[in-house]
Amino acid sequence: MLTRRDLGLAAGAAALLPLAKPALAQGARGTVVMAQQAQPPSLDAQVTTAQASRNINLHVYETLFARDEAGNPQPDLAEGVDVSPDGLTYRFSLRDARFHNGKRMTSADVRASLQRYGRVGGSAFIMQPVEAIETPNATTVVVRLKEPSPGFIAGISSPRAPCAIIPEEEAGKDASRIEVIGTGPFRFLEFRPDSHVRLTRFGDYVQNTRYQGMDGFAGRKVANIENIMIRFVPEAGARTAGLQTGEMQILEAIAVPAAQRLRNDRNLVMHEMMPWSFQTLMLNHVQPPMDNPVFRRALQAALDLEEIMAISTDGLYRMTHGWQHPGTTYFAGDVGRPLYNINNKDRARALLREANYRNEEIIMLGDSSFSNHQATIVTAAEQLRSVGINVRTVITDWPTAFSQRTQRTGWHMWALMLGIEPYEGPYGVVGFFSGHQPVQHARDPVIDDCQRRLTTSLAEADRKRAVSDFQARMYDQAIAIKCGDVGIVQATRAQVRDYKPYRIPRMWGISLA
Amino acid sequence: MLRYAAGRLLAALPVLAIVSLLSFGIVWIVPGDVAVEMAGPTATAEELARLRERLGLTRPWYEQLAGWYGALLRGDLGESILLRQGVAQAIVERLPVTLSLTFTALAIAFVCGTALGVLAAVRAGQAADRVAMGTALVGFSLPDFWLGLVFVYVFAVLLGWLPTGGYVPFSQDPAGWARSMLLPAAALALSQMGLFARMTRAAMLEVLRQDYVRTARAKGMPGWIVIGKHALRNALIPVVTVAGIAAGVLLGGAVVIESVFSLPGVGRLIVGAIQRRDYPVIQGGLLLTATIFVLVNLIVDLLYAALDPRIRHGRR
Amino acid sequence: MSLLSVRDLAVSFGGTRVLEDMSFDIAEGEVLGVVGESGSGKSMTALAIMGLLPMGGSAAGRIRFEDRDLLALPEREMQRLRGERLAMIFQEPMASLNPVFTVGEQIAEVLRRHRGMDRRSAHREAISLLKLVEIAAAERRVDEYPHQLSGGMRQRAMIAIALACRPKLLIADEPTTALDATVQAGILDLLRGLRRELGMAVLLITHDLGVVSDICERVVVMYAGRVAETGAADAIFARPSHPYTQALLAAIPRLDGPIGALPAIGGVVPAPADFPQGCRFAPRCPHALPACEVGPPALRTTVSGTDAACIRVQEVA
Amino acid sequence: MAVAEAAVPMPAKRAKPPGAISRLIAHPSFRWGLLLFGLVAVCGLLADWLAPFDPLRNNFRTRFRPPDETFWFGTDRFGRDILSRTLHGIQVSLRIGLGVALLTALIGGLIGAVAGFWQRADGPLMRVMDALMAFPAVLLAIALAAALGPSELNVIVALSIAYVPRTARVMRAGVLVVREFPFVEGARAIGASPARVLLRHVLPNAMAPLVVQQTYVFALAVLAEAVLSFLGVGPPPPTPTLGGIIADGRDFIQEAPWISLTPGVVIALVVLGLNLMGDGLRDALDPRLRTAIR
Repeated sequence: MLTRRDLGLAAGAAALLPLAKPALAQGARGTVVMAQQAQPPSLDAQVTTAQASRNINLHVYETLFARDEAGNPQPDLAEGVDVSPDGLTYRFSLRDARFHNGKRMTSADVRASLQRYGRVGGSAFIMQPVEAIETPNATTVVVRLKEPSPGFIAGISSPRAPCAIIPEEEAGKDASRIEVIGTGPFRFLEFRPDSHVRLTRFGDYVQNTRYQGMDGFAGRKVANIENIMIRFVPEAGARTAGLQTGEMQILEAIAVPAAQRLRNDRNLVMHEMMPWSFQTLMLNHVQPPMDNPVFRRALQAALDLEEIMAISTDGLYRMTHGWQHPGTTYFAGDVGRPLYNINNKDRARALLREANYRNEEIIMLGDSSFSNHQATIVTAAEQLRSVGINVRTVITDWPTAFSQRTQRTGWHMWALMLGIEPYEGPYGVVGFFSGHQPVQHARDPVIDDCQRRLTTSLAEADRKRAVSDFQARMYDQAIAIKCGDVGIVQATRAQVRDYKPYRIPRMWGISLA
Repeated sequence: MLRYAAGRLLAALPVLAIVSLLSFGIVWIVPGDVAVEMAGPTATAEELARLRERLGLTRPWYEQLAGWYGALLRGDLGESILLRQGVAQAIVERLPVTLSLTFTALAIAFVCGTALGVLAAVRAGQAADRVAMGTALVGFSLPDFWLGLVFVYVFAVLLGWLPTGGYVPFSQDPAGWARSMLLPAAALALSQMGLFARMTRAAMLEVLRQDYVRTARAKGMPGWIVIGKHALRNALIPVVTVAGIAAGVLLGGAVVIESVFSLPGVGRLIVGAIQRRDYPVIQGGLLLTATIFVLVNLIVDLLYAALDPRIRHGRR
Repeated sequence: MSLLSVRDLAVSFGGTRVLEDMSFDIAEGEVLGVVGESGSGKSMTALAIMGLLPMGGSAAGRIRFEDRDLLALPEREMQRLRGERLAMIFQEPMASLNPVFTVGEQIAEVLRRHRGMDRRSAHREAISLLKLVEIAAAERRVDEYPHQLSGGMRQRAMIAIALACRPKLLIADEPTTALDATVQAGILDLLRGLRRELGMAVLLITHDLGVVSDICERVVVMYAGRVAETGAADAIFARPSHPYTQALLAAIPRLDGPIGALPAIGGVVPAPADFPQGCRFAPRCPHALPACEVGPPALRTTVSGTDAACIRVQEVA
Repeated sequence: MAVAEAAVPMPAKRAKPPGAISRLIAHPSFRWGLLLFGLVAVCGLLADWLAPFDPLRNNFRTRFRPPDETFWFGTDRFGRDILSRTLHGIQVSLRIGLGVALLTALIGGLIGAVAGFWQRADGPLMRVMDALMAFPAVLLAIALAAALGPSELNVIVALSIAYVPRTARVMRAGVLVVREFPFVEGARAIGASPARVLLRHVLPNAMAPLVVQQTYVFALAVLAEAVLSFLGVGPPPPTPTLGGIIADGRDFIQEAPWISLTPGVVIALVVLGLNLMGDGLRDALDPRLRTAIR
């Protein structure tokens, strides 16, 4: 009888042949240079939710489960998981993997990593329901929960702040204090702040033989590139120029106008990603007159969301009302749609009168660090002004804006792009508006209830209903405003072969011509 | 000479003490902290609070001030959590970039500026004078970062002659280093070139009237030696004093230019640190930049003394 | 055959003539004194010979030096002559020495330029030149800067520079005016000695009649850009013919004092723009006639053997 | 007291000697500078009338329009008219430049005067100024602007702090010269209080170099405002500022170079004009001072 592992090997070997042909013929070679705008705030994958870190960390670290191309969790460092019928016990069997320091990964490393995630993790709430983590043997990890948590696998497989598996001896260290050691197909070489990060192919990488090819962040990761250089180039124009001159081969994102201009350049390939994220306007419910739902509905009615989207995305957008992406499990259909993009100034003025609006100053908070945020605020402010709302825009740098928005005063509306959360599924999105410190600063009992049902219901149908109810409430009470879906364009030189756009530019599977 | 240098150094100490206090103080009025940056843009308030505690950002300011000065006196500038390295190391790593940029720009500005100034002075009142001074004044008035953008567009994108940005260490590839420095240094240099040209012209006009210039000609010295040796050596004395101030201005200008040309220099480090609230780096970076400025001016003072024997011998 | 022969020299700035009808000769080894108040054009004469007129100035006429017409000579040729066969020292020794170079460097530079000497031998020669001009501790002084030297020493250093190539003609423009009386005497002694030793001709410009009587063989007296009187020093001092020369001599009680105000005659030297049509001294001249204002008087030989530019020279003398 | 004081011979109270104005007007640099600066300034001041469009009005149908007959200088990513934004941006830049020039003149002038007049205050005050000067002005302004938060007033304050040392130094030098003048000695001798001597006698006569210096500070502030806006710490969007418009265009420098081009040229014109005026002022006001000093 064939074990699962043997089967995987056989299948993998068969699949490898056509795919890995160039790799086998030439060996891993070449250096690929990718440019991104920001530099990583941390190379401790567990800690940060920043895209700049994710681009690097997901080449270095791996997780027990990872999201596939469609965003669904698949085993990565785990061979699989057995979940007890009561949903309280998760038994993970581990596959063969090696850390970059040469050590073989064992259940002790996994346990230490999960425990650390509960302390420092960017989405540490995932570990909240965990009661105990046991290691019956070197390749088995058993996680026992206090209460059912149907989102557990979704959580530990999310790339948001990945629940990376690191060596046990590193797991004792504090946030951002660890050595960069993972199990991924590339290992960390150097970090030159304000300049670049260099990664190199991990020679002893153990490929996941369960798969034939790459699949999202899971799948078989074949490194055909010897070296990766990830450069931090703050100027968009410089990144584009660098791509054109061949100094860089891959851009994490290229400005949309540039992408349009270069669409027909035979040396370049533009890869459109739609949807990439949500553009939202968060509302502060504790600052009068925002505590009045009627006033919030006036805002909802006044905005021309299409203009906001067209300007803030430079034309790459989709008008979608859902707080989940269409086509995903938790997409709630037409719920709330009539209240999306109303763009009716008369109705807005009527609602303002009904809300007894007395020309109170509305502070619209944006930041100059993310151009989408700034453009959204600037455009929306102009629209609200035109229906007679006394608007003041405050655009600061990111930390100031963020610190401000965590305060209960000093702001009314705040622009935020949510990328990874809707991709993750409903948990992060609903989580934003529920719990002790919801972004709108006033807890909403209905949303809190949706959150409870979502995180504890064992039946998927119940969870779907919770998300649907959440979406209905979001629109009905104008809790926050979803503007639309944002797309991005990743760009490569034509010499980069087999590139498939995804949430990060993936360097495994590709090769250089 | 040595005593002169020591005296100047001693006089700089109180200035540096005030500089350190200002460096620390600025950070304390900046809202927000490093946890915001580290947590990432979509972190929730709860996630943030937890991270803040883990990073020790909740300690009272006087504790942090005492800690910072304590470490500073031991020569330790602290550590950046975001950069995964000590502040001193972070700065030392970028110093070559900023110094390359600043001093290449200073060299370009000085050489071109004095050349323009000499030309204008020798041809005073003629068309060449007006053209040279016009150039200087226009250079003086152009925003350097804007010029950088234009340079990138013209020389890197349209013509493809030079890279759009990035830094190549001199030790790795001198030609590459020169190529990487040319555009940013030129953009940075232009304004100070104008300053040098104006200073040089004024000083040269003054010097050319002097009797010793006539003496040099009476000795049968050819024109270029009279101008380039006898007159210029004297005219440079006031010009060199400006070099100290110019170095400071360039150091400031480097901040934006480094960003335009994606150069990993100290300026971008500090601006990045300000934007990301990396307190130890802001403090250390400001302190160090100011110290460099003080040192450069010290060097200029010494250079001044070297150029003018009258100062060297303490007669002034 | 004279070493230097100046004929009808005129210098003008723009439209203004500051010097005209200047003619004189210097024989080899001869000392010629040029005397006059400031503004009389004596310095311009010197600078015109050197080809060093200030910016905007131009010279006309003929200056023959060793069979070459200096005014027609290209600048490059002039540069070769200056400091080599033709040298000049100036009035203000502090300002005339470059403050940022050592004295030695400033001497050696000439030797390297004209004699093609290397650095080391030029430096050695500079020391011996400093010894020649009687500077004590020349080996030390050679590496000092001008500001470290006294006024007299600076002028000696200037002389050393001028003499570096043993020129045929030395033009000394008020070499002692800025110095103390005792130092002056030393410098004059030095000049006298060196002239004899080196056998060079000297064109000595001064307003100090004492200096002239002391060392000059012949004298040119200038007034307002023209020659007033010229002749052998003995003759001029013994029996001045031109009213201006007479006034000059009368103004000083003894021959070793400088020219003070001219108590005998009122007024000052007019500015070049205000030069009168006729005899330029006429407005201040006690003997002036209407005829004096008609045109500039030509030089005529006097009884004492000098030449004077005065139509009444026979009567006045 | 007043009688006694009147007995002391006193120079003209006015900082500018008679004839300074006419000398200024006759100065070619000043004339050209005034013309350039005046032209741009008038355009800025009349922006409300001259601007063909609302500088804040978004229109996603007119985004990234190259210059044409409707939009003479093109439009930006918001579909806003670059010409209208630039005209209003001039206003903001001039307000900031003038604000900084006045504020530094006030603070720097005071510090410099006190330091120059009272020797005891000189050391400490000038050490603090030296320390401030040791920070590159732009860097200091960035830090301060980030600390104070983005607003026009805060930009003025930040730049003023950064540029105060220069003004203070110039003022101090002027006061040091003037305090040795005989009429100041005279005023002291008859027992005028130090504050009175400083305010009535010293300051008015030490003003000329300050006026020249502040013209240059004005120019520097216009440039610095552009840098701050470019780095995102200037007056907050959507306020049209010259540096801000350049920043708006920098991501599209290849696709829409006109966005960054126009405001850059305008900044250069303003600064050029101010510098020319400064040169003229210096030549017209300084001779008197120079003869006084040397």
